[in-house]
Amino acid sequence: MQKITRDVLVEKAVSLLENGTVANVLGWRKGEFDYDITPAVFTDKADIEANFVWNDFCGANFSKYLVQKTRKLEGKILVFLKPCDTYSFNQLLTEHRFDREKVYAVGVSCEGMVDIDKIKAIAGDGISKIVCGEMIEVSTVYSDEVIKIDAKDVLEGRCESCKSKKHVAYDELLGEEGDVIDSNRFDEVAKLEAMTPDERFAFWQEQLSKCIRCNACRDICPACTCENCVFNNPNSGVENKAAANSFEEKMFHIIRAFHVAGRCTDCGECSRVCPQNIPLHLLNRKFIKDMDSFYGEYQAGAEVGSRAPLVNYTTEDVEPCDVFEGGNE
Amino acid sequence: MENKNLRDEIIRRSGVNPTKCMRCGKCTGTCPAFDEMEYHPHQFVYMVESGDIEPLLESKSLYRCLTCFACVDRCPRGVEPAKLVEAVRLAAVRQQGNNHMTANDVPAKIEEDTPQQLIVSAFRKYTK
Amino acid sequence: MQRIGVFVCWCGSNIAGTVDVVAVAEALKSEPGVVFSANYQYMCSQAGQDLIKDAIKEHNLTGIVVCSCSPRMHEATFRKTAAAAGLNPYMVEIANIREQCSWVHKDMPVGTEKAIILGKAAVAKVNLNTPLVPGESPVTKRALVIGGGIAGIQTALDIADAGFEVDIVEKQPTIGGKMAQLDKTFPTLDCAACILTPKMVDVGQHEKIRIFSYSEVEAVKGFVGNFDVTIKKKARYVKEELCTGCGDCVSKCPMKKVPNEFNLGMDNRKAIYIPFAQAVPKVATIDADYCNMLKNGKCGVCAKFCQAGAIDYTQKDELIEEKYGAIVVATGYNPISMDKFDEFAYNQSKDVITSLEFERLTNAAGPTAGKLLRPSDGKHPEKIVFVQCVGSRCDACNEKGKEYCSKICCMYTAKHAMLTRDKYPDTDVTVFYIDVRTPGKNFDEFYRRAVEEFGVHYIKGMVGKVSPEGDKLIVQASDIIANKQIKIDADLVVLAAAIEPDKSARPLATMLTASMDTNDFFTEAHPKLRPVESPTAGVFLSGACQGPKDIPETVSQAGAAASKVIGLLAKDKLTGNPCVAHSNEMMCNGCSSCERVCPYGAITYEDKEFRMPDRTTLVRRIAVVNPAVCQGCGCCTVACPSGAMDLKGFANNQIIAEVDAICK
Amino acid sequence: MQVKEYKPLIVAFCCNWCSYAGADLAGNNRLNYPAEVKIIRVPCSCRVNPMFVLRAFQRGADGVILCGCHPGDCHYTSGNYYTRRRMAMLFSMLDYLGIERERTRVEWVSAAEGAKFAATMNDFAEKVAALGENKRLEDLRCKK
Repeated sequence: MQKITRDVLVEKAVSLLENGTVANVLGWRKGEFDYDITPAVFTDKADIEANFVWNDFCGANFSKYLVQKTRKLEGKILVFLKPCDTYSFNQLLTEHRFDREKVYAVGVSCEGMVDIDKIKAIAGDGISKIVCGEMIEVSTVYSDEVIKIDAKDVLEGRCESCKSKKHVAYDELLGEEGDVIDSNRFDEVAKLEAMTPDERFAFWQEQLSKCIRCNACRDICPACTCENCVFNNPNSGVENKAAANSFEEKMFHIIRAFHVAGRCTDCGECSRVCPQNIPLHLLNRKFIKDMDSFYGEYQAGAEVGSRAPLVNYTTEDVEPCDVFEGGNE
Repeated sequence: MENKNLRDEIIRRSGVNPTKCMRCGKCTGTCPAFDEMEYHPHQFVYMVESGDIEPLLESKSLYRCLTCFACVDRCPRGVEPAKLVEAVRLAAVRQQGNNHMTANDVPAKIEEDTPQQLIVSAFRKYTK
Repeated sequence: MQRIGVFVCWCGSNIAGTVDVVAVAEALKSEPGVVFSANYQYMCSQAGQDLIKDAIKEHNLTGIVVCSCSPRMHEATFRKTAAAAGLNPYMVEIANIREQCSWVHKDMPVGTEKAIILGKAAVAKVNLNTPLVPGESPVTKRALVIGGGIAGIQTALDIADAGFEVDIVEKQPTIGGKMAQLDKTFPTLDCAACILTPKMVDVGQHEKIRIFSYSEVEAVKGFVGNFDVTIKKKARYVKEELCTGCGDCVSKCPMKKVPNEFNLGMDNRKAIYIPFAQAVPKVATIDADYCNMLKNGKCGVCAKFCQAGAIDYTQKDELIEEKYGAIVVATGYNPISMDKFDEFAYNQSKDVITSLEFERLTNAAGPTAGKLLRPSDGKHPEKIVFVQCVGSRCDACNEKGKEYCSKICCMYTAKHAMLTRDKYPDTDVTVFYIDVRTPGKNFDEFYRRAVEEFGVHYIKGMVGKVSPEGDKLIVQASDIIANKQIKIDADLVVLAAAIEPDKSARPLATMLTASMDTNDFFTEAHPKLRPVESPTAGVFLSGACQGPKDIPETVSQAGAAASKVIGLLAKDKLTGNPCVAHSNEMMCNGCSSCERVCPYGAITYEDKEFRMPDRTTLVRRIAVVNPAVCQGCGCCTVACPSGAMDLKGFANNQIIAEVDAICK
Repeated sequence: MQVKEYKPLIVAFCCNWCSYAGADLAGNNRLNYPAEVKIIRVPCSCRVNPMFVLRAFQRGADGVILCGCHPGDCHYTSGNYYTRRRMAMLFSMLDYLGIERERTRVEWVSAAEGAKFAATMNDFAEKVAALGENKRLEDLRCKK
């Protein structure tokens, strides 16, 4: 479905590598299955030509990888950024988390990524081969029939409510530049807000009790780049590495959402990687929605150096007792 | 305060807060219709503030204001006297029982081709 | 593990009346870390304090909890007690069982139970306390005064007379400020120059004072006692040390058509100039915007005639770095622009002037040599109208003017009116006022004299419109006491323009991290009790930069600011509050969140090298708190996502321990 | 069997400069409020980390209230403005998770407002008592 083809990316990566602009390429590498794509660092042409992947499963946001990779790797790094990734990229620059000089950023236009779980729900298990395109062709070990699925029907949840096709940071752009989209991303939050408190409690109780504290959400989150997480810090008073009971998950997820509030770019990686399919982005979006309505529209990462609502104030701000009038009920 | 309801009504309708007035008189110094007026803009504001509205309703001043808004433009306190004048005019227009006619005046006005329905509704209206 | 002593005070019957103090002492004995527990009638008494001291020594206590009145009452007392017994004073915690327990609860069992819980919370906190030592920082014994008007001059003289070095930075070529432009001063009518210029000479000759004229503050770093300031000395193309101020260059300069800002543009000066005869330093300055030599290399007359050889067309702006212990802001004020007040025809007629222009018109050194003449035709004005409150006391939404009262206009207008009537009895002088505000010694008497002895017409009302007609100005105004609208065909209209802080104040406040109000006046640390200090330690306020002020008030505030500076510079070292934030560098991300919420600018960043386990080094950006600047609010600790930032004395784990103890 | 009257446990974070002094003033004036209100002194309301609030609930508090200087009067000039934003966000989130709104509150109490302090605590305790015990946020292991 992607308009930009793999060949364009490979050609770009190889030429930048060969002309010495970069020494490393941060890209997507083929995994065991066609849909199992892992972020990887490439350093030579042959490897790129053989194993570099760009298709509808390349959801991983590379921005966070730059924090560690710019420290460890010698020479400049080429990174491919989808529009939503560029917001994280800028936010990390705002927080001085990596050296911009060590990165060559290439923006790649994106038509939305697909969700393997949704494909599996249609095609069933035992997928042996997937060919991406407008119509995704799925083969399974159980049948000779090739199942065709419209890519638009199996988009990742975050791509269904994509907020921007515009790249806010890059050195070079492949494909066409898009626009910020007036998305419906807050609809789900509004739906929850419209529920009674009991219904909301029941909803979150069910969702958060699924949490196994694998920390995948934290580890993937481009806003969670702390050298040492507060939950690993013995002096924080809330140190705990594994879930002990239902409250711990609530505490963990509320605190995590609070810590990334104003810094979260709504890239949706947390929900993508959650093995329990908890809609964690709905916590972050609630904060974004509240901040937009109380303190004015703010998109984290839209520009480098901007001041997030929680490290800012006006003397006329809404009182905490009045926030409930802000939209719920 | 006498006439508190009418005062509050006029203040609400005009959207003007007369207590902001610091009585500098710039409105009166500005007013091009000053000579025509019995009550001048600064007095007008003060009289509304103190609920002394009856004299205003009866005064010709009410209709001498040109609504040129010079007072509104120049008032350092943002009081907007012209809007108060306008609100008092409205109050005069809307005053109950302050019709230009009474039911007794109706028969004299009836002409041959006056529709029945109009005559009935005229009595209904002016007897109220 | 700590060895904690618990001391429960009866406070006579104040506590013991509703709290079973014996039971409290007994219950707390079994808390973790507690090795000693006692109760006594008055812990704050000498005997009570001795009890604590003895117990500290006898039981080798490492921390103590005093269950007594509010820490706001006796925390300092018990800290001193602990220190006297050799215990770090920050190992003391107070459980407030009087104001927040015995006094608000009537029932003995309820009070006792709550007292025990409050005691447990305090014990839990002390268990995590660490000894704290206040930081010390040296004090650079030199002050910087920004602004060389009467405020800056007075502050500088007072500080220098106390024996400390002072530098004055003044953006104009000379010190003197607004007061140098004034003619006479109210309420005594002595001439401004006669009382100001001797002070200017004192400043120029004082061995402890340096003047950086034609200079601006470019950058400020550091903190109280240790400011690093960069001063930009603008190129004046004249070597200050050589110029004798003879004025030969000025008289020979062919470029005559430069608006003279000292006379508010009412006459012209040369491209090389000395602002006025008594300027300090009396040094010529070349105006680069007008000098033909600097613009196109065609002239050089001044260099030819300068016998001292002081002219230097190649001079460049110079940056000077200097250290200071204290900074005084004395940036002063300006009249607001009259451009938006179309109704007064200020831009249409030369004969509508501001009060400051009127000062120059009546000043013997002014453009008319002190004769009151109309700017348009040089005729003697016969009818003069003064308008007060132009742009003062406006509504908050009014974009033309200011919300505040400018305070000085009533008095100077009375002065102008009185002097005019005195000097030219044939003139007809009318003052339009809203209120006459004359609080101050001999002020109201002065105003009454203007009315009663000098025959100035004071009319309560406001001018609505000024229309130039022929060589007259038709002033249409209200007289609200007579309930009349009046028209006066005046020859001269004088507007008492509101005053506002100098435009340089806002960027300066940013450099100093000093706070300002919405009108750009500097805010004081406390409006009543600390009126000459900024909330930023080491920054002091002098004169109209803090709010509208007349000369007597400015001078007294300048002296007050100086005394605060002297008090600071007299110290060799500053001891700080030890309960300050600190960042754990191993955990800090360098993300800048903490810096953004710090109200004091106490947090900076540095790149630090870390040795990694694999023997490589890594350079990482980390936050560093300056303990001398940090006031210990703890705002940064919450902004920090990783918990790297913590507050000494109120650490995360200490507060959580208190929460746990209370909620158990 | 005698049923013990339910009294909610309330943790009150008070800033040192205004609200803690306000609480002292309530004491000086002998103004009653429930003994279940326990005050923790912090230098400024902005020192209160949302973690502390959650921790209190976890350990069995039924209500948490923050008291600070009135906006504009902060001893540290701007601390309470940050408190206001942070707690607005936190409270809205707790509401979103289905936690009862009346369990959390921010109140501005000056050093002169002893009466307001006592009245606030009485009112808050009453509202929390009406909700009953905090079951949605507590950690059962922490209950005796």
